[in-house]
Amino acid sequence: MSVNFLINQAKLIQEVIDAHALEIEKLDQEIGDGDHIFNVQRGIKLVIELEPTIKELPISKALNQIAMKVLSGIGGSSGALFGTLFMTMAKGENIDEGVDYKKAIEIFSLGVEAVKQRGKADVGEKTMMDVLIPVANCLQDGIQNNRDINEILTEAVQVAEDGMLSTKDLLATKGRASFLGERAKGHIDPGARSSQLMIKTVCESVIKK
Amino acid sequence: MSVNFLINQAKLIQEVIDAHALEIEKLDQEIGDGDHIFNVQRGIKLVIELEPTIKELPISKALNQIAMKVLSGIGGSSGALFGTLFMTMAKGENIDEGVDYKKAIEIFSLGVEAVKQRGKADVGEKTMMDVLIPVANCLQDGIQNNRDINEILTEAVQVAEDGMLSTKDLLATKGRASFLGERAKGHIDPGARSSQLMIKTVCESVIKK
Amino acid sequence: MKKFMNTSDDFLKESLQGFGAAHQDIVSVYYDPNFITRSQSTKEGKVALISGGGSGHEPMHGGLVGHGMLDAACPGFVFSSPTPDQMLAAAEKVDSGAGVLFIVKNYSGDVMNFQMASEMMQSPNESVLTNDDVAVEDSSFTTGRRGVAATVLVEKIVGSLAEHGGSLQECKSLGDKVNKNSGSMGVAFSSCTVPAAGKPTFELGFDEMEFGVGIHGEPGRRRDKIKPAQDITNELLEAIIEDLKPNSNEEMLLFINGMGGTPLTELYLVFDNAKKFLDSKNIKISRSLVGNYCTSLEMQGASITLTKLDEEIVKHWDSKVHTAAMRWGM
Amino acid sequence: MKKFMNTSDDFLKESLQGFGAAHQDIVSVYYDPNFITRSQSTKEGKVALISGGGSGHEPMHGGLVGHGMLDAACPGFVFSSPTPDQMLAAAEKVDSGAGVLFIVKNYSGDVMNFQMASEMMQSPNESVLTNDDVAVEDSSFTTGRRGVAATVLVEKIVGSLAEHGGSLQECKSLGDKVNKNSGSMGVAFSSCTVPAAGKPTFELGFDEMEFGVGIHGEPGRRRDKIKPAQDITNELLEAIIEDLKPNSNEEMLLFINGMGGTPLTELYLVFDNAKKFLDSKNIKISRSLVGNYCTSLEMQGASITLTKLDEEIVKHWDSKVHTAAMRWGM
Ligand SMILES: Nc1ncnc2c1ncn2[C@@H]1O[C@H](COP(=O)(O)OP(=O)(O)O)[C@@H](O)[C@H]1O
Ligand SMILES: Nc1ncnc2c1ncn2[C@@H]1O[C@H](COP(=O)(O)OP(=O)(O)O)[C@@H](O)[C@H]1O
Ligand SMILES: [Mg+2]
Ligand SMILES: [Mg+2]
Ligand SMILES: [Mg+2]
Ligand SMILES: [Mg+2]
Repeated sequence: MSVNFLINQAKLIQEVIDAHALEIEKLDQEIGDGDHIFNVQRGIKLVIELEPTIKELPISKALNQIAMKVLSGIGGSSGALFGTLFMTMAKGENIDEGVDYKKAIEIFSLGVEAVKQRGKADVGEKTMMDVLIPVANCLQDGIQNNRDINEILTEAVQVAEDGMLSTKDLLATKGRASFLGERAKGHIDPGARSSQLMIKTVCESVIKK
Repeated sequence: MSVNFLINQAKLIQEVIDAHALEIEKLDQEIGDGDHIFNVQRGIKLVIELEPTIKELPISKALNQIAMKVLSGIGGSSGALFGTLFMTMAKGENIDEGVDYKKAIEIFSLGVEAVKQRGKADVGEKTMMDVLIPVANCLQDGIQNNRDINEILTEAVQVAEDGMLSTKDLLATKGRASFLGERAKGHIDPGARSSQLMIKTVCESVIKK
Repeated sequence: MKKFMNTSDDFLKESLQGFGAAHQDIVSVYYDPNFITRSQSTKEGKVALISGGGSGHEPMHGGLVGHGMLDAACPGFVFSSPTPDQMLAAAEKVDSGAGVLFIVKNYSGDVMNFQMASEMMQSPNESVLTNDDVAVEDSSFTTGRRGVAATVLVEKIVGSLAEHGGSLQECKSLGDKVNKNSGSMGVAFSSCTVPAAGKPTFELGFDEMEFGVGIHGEPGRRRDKIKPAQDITNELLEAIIEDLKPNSNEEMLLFINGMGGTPLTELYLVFDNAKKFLDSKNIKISRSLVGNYCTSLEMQGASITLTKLDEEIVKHWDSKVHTAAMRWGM
Repeated sequence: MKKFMNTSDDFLKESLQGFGAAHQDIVSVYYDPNFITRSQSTKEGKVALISGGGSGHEPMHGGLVGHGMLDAACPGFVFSSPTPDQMLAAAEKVDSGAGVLFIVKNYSGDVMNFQMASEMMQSPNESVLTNDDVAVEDSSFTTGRRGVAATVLVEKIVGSLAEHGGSLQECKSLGDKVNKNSGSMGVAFSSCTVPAAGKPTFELGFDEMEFGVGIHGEPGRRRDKIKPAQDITNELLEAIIEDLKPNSNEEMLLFINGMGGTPLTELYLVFDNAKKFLDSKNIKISRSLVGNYCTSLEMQGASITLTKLDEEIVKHWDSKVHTAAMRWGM
């Protein structure tokens, strides 16, 4: 994982998110306040614009700049959560000496753990955690069992999708959708959908290589 | 003309105005502020409700009570104008000694003259004066020439209708419609329409007898 | 029609009752005939200011009754001028012997009803007629221009002079001056619905606006496609400036008035856009007001008013005021 | 979408600029990161009150910055919570050494962003979390209830205590008490449109209302046919009373808050209807507030807030305040 990799992923993610913008907007209008897509799009754009500033930096510094940009540029729940994710990843031990698959999965998992602390939401509460936690677990499991990376990533894509779909029938207990009680049922969580699309994009682009 | 006659006319007028309510409402929405029909309906209702209070009174007192009710109960341009009409009629000389056709036409014409003073509008300014003034003139002419009352009243109905229709193509220079300039053209004046309907109702009911 | 109301007959009365109950410290509300006075009686020798007009423009005028502004307000039915008996009853209550100044917006109905009250009154009285709406052509052969949002400014400024002991004639002159120094124009994004009518006064397409609209939803100069705020603002200001012909570096008051359904956020944006335009014309904004003061029920839209300032006007603008809708210094 | 705006990207900035220009005497506006402070710096030893939240609720919070109320406000994008850098920059500017109290409405985004700011800050700070919306069920296992209009009351009352020298802990305790003493519920007659979205957040039939709606247009308890104002008012109050369980003859503050698109006339009518209902329950309304304070862009609708009063709360409610949107006593 390099700074270049991060920027390229952001560009790929931008395409995918833009292609699903209307769908994501609608999800947050149904059980939230409708801004999730704009928050995410603004965040991605800001990260991509960082390219000239961060491209020569060590990855820890680059990740930290991304974190600060996401944190200050997005706002809302997703800004705090994605900001926390990157802030934690930036603090990964020795990452400036190189980030291989194992390291990448390690820092991603630490990031997800921090996000979980920040939002105090676990699996089953109809949030992006229904995607992030299972994916982190799947990646960690795979790498600990020394499985083929393409296999692991392929599984992660499936796990993300399952997690995302699982939010549909859940009652929300965290986030804005929690205000709706029973009325949130039947709708996929917007943050789960956007996270799932990002994870799918990253994993598939890596698999392709 | 008796108090009883006045109350009965108010009841007849109520029926006719109610039957044309939507049309009149629309006229004032097009070139005014939309309240003319409610003003007129409220006024008629209030006058009818006066019946027990005024039915035993001499006609001057009854007309004065009607005037005060119209003046205080309607508001807007039409309240001031119709109020002035009745206030002036109430002041007619010796009316408590009996009001024949001639006297009725005399006090009505005095009333119209007072309304003209109050509103400072003459024929051709796209207001109710385009009905009231020609009608007063026609009635006065007829009675001075000792023409048959039925003939006079029949002519008055026609004059009222012509006056009302004439407002359609006029530019308004008085009242709310004057704010519209050229845009008022093509619309009949609501006050002209309501006055014309009232005059038609009264004249035809008298002719019938 | 979606409104907080029970029946259209009770709309005005219940609203007045709520107003009176919420502001007992400032106003007293009387019924049959309806009028609103200050909760304290006019001090001796002070000219009494009375305004009034159709309801539906709140907080004007009831919300402008109080120290430093009106002594009484006469609310008519929604969009219908009040009646002489209301004005007479109000005058009787607040006239302390120094005379009554009526502040009247220039509409046939208002003018005639106030005139009748004036004629019926025994005590000295004068009237200021506001006609600041530049959307309408002015002419002495016609009814002339409409009185709109500048009425609020006239009431504030003359209210202060009256509080400071100005005579009836002085109050009238200042009112006439403020009116003459003011120009306004508005734009509507939606119609309003008169409770008794139950349906919108006019129809606007999803991308249309009424440019130069009146405060009762009367048609304006033209119907137009909706435009960026800066364009709308510029066009409104151009019309006002053409009428007022301010000198370069003239000091003015800028008043962005909401029609009732447009939120503050947008009104402040219009203020920003107006300031940009006026800066480019070297017009100095040294006083300002932003908010919903002269409304048209739930209409979406805004009007802009500019008033040329001089020392006297500024002094009376700045002086303290204590009403339900406008309050400073006390 | 009909709004006074140029582009959705510039909407917030231009609105802030206009707000700053119109109220230079009261506030200073800073950009990148965006925050609003009083034009005068915090006096030494005074606890600094900072609030913030998504924009679109104006005048809350920027219009509540000034003497006797907030020291600073951090506006996020429309309906998106502000970010920690805004809060840190604002705190840096207004902290005079006595600590910072954050007043935060209970939404995940707001809570998390303010928490991060709090953790990043060196100086002493505390938070008051408002969650007065009784439309939502309260529970410690979930996000809980939404913070809505009572936030305005908390800011006024705690603002006064801070002005009178209350310590950080005392300010927090009073804020928590006012929040606990308050319950709110709202109803919407129309949706609002987020500028960036360009279309309404939700759809309502011509005869429908959203009962228990959130201040971002979040769905409420149920969708209902529109009803007479008295029925709506009673149902809102019943829900609030069931939650607050006031004693008979309890003294309360009644706050009728407009959502942005509903005119004052109707809000006063709701006040009247509310008073009738509360009178019948022997609940005494000894303080009141009516107006558009905690809005949802141009949404039509209103919310009702009741707050149980005690001597301390009344004292700090009555004390003088000088902000753009709320001003008395000075
Ligand atoms: N406490 C939480 N923990 C984890 N995720 C959360 C939490 N609260 C909200 N979210 C996620 O944030 C998403 C909404 O993000 P966004 O719309 O940007 O913020 P906001 O809810 O503040 O408008 C939700 O769909 C959900 O996935
Ligand atoms: N100055 C005037 N002289 C005569 N008639 C007038 C004058 N002004 C208005 N009118 C009449 O009044 C009618 C409108 O009455 P109404 O709607 O009740 O009052 P308003 O215009 O105050 O809303 C107009 O259609 C016109 O016929
Ligand atoms: Mg959202
Ligand atoms: Mg009319
Ligand atoms: Mg009218
Ligand atoms: Mg949001």
